[in-house]
Amino acid sequence: MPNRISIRIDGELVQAERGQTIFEAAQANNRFIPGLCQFKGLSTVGACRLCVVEVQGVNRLLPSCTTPAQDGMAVITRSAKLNDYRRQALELLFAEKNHVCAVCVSNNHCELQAYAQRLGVTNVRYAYRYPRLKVDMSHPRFVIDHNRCVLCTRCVRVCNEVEGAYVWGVAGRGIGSRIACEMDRDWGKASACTNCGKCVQVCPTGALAEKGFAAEEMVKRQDLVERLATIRGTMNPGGSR
Amino acid sequence: MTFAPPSPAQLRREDQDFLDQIISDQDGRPGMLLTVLERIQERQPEKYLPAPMLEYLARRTGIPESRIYNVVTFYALFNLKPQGRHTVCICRGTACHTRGSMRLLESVRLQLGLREDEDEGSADKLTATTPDGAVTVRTVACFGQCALAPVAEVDHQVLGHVNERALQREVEQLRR
Amino acid sequence: MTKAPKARLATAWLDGCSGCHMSLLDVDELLLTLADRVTIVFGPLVDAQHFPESVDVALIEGAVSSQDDLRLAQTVRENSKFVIALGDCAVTSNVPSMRNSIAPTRLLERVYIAGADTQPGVPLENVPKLLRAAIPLHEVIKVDLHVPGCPPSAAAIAHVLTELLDGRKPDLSAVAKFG
Amino acid sequence: MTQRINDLSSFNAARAAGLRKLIPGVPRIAIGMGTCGMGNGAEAVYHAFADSIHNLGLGFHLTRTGCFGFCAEEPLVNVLLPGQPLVVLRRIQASDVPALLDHLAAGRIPAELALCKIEDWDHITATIKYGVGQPDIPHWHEVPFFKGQKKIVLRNCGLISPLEIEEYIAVGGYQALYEVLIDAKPEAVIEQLKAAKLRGRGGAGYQTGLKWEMLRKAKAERKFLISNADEGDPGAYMNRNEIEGDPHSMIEGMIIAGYVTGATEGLLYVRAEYPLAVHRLQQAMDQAREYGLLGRDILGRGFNFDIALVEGAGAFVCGEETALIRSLEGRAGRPTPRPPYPAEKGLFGYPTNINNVETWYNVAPIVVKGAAWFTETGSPKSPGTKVFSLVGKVQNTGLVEMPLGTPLKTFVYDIGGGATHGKAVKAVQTGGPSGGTIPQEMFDTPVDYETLAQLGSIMGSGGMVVMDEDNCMVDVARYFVEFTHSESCGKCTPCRAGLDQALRILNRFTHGEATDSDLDTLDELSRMIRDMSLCGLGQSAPNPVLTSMRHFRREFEDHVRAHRCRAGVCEELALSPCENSCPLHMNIPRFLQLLKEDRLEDAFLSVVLDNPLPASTGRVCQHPCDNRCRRSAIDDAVNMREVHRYIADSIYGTPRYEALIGRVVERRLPPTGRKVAVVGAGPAGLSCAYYCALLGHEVTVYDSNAEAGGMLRYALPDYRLPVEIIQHELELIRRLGVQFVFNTMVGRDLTLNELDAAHDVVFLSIGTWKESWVYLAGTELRGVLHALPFLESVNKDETTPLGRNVVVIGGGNAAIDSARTALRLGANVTIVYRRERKDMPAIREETEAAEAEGAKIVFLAAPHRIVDDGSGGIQAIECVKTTLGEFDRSGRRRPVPTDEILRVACDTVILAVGETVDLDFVKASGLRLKEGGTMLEVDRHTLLTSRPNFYAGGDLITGASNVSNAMGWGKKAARTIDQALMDDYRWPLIWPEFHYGMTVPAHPSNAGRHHTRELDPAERAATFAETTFPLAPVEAMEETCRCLRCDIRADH
Repeated sequence: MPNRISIRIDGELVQAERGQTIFEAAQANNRFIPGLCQFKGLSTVGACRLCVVEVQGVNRLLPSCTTPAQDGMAVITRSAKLNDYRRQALELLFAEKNHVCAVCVSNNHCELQAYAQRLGVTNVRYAYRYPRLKVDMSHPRFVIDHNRCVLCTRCVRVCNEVEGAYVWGVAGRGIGSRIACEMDRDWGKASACTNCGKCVQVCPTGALAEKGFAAEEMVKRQDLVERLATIRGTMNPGGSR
Repeated sequence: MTFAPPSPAQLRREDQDFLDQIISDQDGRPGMLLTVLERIQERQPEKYLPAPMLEYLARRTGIPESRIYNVVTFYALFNLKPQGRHTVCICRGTACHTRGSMRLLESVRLQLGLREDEDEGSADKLTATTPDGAVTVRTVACFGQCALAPVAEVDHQVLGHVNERALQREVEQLRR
Repeated sequence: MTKAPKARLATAWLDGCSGCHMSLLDVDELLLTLADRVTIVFGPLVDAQHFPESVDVALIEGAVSSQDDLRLAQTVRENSKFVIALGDCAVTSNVPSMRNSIAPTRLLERVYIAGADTQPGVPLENVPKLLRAAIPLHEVIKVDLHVPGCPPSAAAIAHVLTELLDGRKPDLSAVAKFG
Repeated sequence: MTQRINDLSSFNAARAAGLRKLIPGVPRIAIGMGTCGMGNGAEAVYHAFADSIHNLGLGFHLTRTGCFGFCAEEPLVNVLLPGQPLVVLRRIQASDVPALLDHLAAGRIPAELALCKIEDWDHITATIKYGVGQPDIPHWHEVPFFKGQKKIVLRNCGLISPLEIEEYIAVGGYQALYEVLIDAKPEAVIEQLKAAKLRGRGGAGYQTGLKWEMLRKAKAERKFLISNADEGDPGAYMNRNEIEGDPHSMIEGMIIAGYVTGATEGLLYVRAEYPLAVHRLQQAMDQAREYGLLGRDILGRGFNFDIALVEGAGAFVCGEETALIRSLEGRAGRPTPRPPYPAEKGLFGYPTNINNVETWYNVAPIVVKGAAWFTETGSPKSPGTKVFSLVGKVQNTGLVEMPLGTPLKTFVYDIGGGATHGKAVKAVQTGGPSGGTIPQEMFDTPVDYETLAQLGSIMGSGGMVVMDEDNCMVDVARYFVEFTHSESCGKCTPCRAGLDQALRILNRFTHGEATDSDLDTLDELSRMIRDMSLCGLGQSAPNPVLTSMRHFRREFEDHVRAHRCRAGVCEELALSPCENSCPLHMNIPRFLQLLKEDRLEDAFLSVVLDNPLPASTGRVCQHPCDNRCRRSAIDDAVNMREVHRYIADSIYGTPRYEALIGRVVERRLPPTGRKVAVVGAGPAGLSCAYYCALLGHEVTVYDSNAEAGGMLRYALPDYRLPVEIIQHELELIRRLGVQFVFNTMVGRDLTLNELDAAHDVVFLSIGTWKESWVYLAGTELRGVLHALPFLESVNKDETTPLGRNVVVIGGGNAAIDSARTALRLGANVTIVYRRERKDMPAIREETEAAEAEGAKIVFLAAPHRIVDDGSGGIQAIECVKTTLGEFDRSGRRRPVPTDEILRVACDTVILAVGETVDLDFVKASGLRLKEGGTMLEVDRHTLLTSRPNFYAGGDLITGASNVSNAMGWGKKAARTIDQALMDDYRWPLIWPEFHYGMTVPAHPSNAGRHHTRELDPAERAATFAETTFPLAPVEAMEETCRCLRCDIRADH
């Protein structure tokens, strides 16, 4: 079986490697698809839904991060409908928690903000929820601010799959879902945390940050984790969970 | 797991034996974690999952604490707080709803002076216990007793076609 | 060539830091051009007691936090053809929203009693009544254009005003950022 | 010690043992002990039987069964006397047991307790013959609830004991397994399932045969079969009853699947909320293992398969297969994207097949009877049957098993028996939180996978909840979204955060805070959630919203624009349920409380500012408030109508009247200088005039009659509404400055253009005075009268040529009024009505009064022709007897003519078959009519017609209605007219502030409802004077003390 396949992205024929997901194939060909939960080297979960695309012959939208590219597949990554849906998804995330960019350490270095900018979000049509959420400062080096969390679960996966410490999990369900440390401990009292900081580096927003930075100062070093994750061989293209 | 677990606080010998037994019974079987947790909760007079037992379970089985916490906060059946000695359970199924079950819930809450907890993040935020620990009021998605709607359950006894007054009388009985 | 009548521009300052107004003043030499084309009829920059009728463009800075804010926003809407939410506070409620998870009474007690150096006590008069939450402008009135930014850059404001005066719909993608 | 079954003889031995239990040769009593029976007291019934049988030393065989499906009639008890049919007794309580045993011991079965009998029963896998006899008891399929049902899945439920494997074997159980293992051709079974086109009964409808084939072809060291019994749909409970009544059918289905697909491990995932089902399954599996039917070396054929049971811990999303798998792996039930599909990579990464409980029940019948037999039932694309739980607002509730493709109306009307309490069915909700609501107009829809999907709903697990006019469709949508919101796993953004926003928007609707833009936002959000969510829960969660918005958009709009919830469910939109149901929206709790505080004059002011004709409506209103009063949950509704009559009567004709008129006139706002013309001085016109005058406008009322009052004055007989009462009420309207122009017919004496020129606004409110055309031979004869002219002439004291024997045709209020009037004129009266008594539109009390006074009513007869006496008069009327046919759009059974002719001798016939508005004046007026041409078109919210400044209300826009409804339209018109004239909302300024008690009564009066007193019928029939007397002061006071004060909210 040849290792190269061809697929059509937005009408244009491009080459991809067998086993790549649509997302990876698009990225390899410099096509932009937004995605918050996807992270190179970690397993895919298809949770944020920003990366959905239309595939010819399939009557529903598919998450490009979990759908394998197949030879001859015709994919639409941009359309008025997709743009509207993705914007709605972003607006829902902004309305869900308390994202006050002006005072955020990741302001201007935030994936959520960048996507909003790129997709032309100028305001949020939904009512802001203003939940009362914790900021856990108990860890000596890091901080988790639940007000800024988009529940992408990159932190959970990097901790499980790369570091193997299993510190983070998702507690609760539905709109009450939140990232929790072990048996809901303060992070500073976590029994298994190795203080490696990978969770901080993969976090797309300012929810996980290093202490000691002021607004706009936190720049995540995702490249390091990506490389590590790939070297450790946990990279799992098109994989599940 | 190589880390040092937190001190296994107040775990009684018999609880530990019970846990060892049930873990070895269930080990490796599908649905094991759910079954073990159900058994633990069922054994507590206050129908909840005490933290020390969960910590021991994690240590003994190697299931990460974060996963156990994930599971116990996901399913509506599990309680992390002690439950009341009596339980009043109101069905919020469709048939019951169309026959006014929410009004029953309001009236019982009012009678017991309970308020709805907002955004607690628990799976079933409609659960509340009186401060004296006497009565827990909860709801259930559906008893499957739709032909008897509206339905309430007081200490596991089903009351069909119940109205506010009848339910209030039952609750009054509990508090005696 | 006859000179077009000047457009009537108003600004309003709700719950915000006035940074957006500062940014408006930062448009530099465009101010001179603007002065030829618009008259500023209301706002912190001019001395007018009441919001006038038939305003062409109104720029509102700040979140809606109090009864006074609410009333002013409504007055602006009733008397203006085109209303712009200027800056993040008006667009998202931004920093003012950080109080929203706390009940107003507790907030006032914290500030005026627990936080008071002298004469603790919640003022009852001459202070506008707080709304339960500080909310974005579009939750209370119809907004014709959102210009996000904290503050929006002078270039963004200049672009928006020039385009509007020339009768075009401003395209913000190049000049504004969200959040 | 039981013997393992490993050959035909041991199999037959077990079967014979089972048969001895089923037909024991002694009386057999089986108590229906599913959860539904237990909830109705079956446990106590069982013990009562056990004790009595023991004490009396009767050699009866007592046992338990599951549910026979008719849950509304539980506890059901099956009784089998040797040689006789099996008789199903209904609603048996422990107290019935001693007498019942006496009867049975004497070989009798009390027919009055019987629901039905079964002479022989097709268990599909076998037939059981019980016996014949008991002619007084209907066959089971003659009972409407069971008619048309076909029991394949429920073949054993309620008939065999779920605790005895031998009984299951006796009715053909494990026969299919035996055949499959002997034949040893697993592919053949798959081919059979594919040919039968058996589709998954959990909702998605994927073909079972294809799924099994995939698993069979998958290569792996372990394969799993899972039965999904995590039935979580609110409103659906068929899986529970199937398991409780017949656990072995599912087990057998799974074992067959294990053999066919090569899986050796089966898992049952059962809701923890179903303890009885769990218990019965465990017991059944133990028995199956003992008999060598489960576990190692099944039937001695060397095949191993075992099943383990796991209790789900309460998460609706675990009905989704990938979530269920995660749950069995000991994780939170968060779904994962597909691919990979479970058939490739399922539980612990091994190939896995998941079927719904009900799917397994179809396996053994298909194996035994074949695919061709199976496809005989149901529709071509969806063969077979489906079990539905029919619940909600129908008379008969329970589990029904019907062929797929059966139309919805069969469920609602034929099986369900239609709505309860004479209400109208509005919709059926299918598929629970993932489904949608289907409006009554679409009840011809066949229930199958494809058709329901086209309507935006799904079949789902088979929940079917019937909704009536008391259900608010906005609230229903909100309810389901609240449910899915609380059951969302929270993994993907659209479902987690989107449903939260959808719920917030829907809450704004039910709280009356929504705006028009919320309708659009909700629509676009719902579509996004549907298209973007990760799993079936999120993808289908918007269905209830989208279908409600599609089929019931008006209700959404009412919540936004009129701040009204017609069903009275959304409490924030109403002061109280009574207020909401009142067409005039009277503040009923207020006048009750004011009277309770002994402030009669304030109470009068409150009443009369809400309702300008309180004494009239106090007598003739249809009192919809009674149907809504919460007091009726305790005993009976507060008699609100009679209290306001009492209040008005206590003021009228007393010296206080003048002072109170003064207090009303004081409320008039300063003159506005605007002129309002009101056309028609009936209840709608008078109300509009009254409020326009109070708002300061100059009002002129035009009427073609010589006096004001319209129907009140001319159509209602004096004994119901004395003319002096109307005069008191008109006086008040005159004092507010309203001018009347009588004997002037608009369109003839005065054109609409002239009216338009002389006034700022015109309100049209003409009544239904035009007789509907009747296609009936003989209507030209002398002695044929129309109801309204007849009543009018009596009211005007004109002499009416009425004979001795009068027949009235019709069942509405005009018919009853005509009949009672004719009785008072000394005639013998027969009323002929084409439907049943419960379908009569007339006020029930009036019908009963007419009968008491001597009127005869013939139901189910339609006039055929009026017979000539040879001299231009009437000799008789001939009617065709009718029977009841299908349900029509109004939810009533359509009368179908028969061959039987009924002849009633008479000399007078009064036709009261409906009236319409004379719309001649509308021609060339610029006023648009609604489709059908009998009513004016208006904007529902403003009542503005298609012509500027012309408003309309009452019968003119609704067709013939009643006094209170007409007044409600007039009142509403005054409000919108004022708003348009003054560009301001001045309406609340009419009312002064009433200060009155606002505490919920701790001890509302225990007294029952007080009724008015009446003369006895004979005296009544002799007089036109009023014959019902108002409540006595102490009675009125006690009624006020019965009010529960629903207007006071806990949070206020």
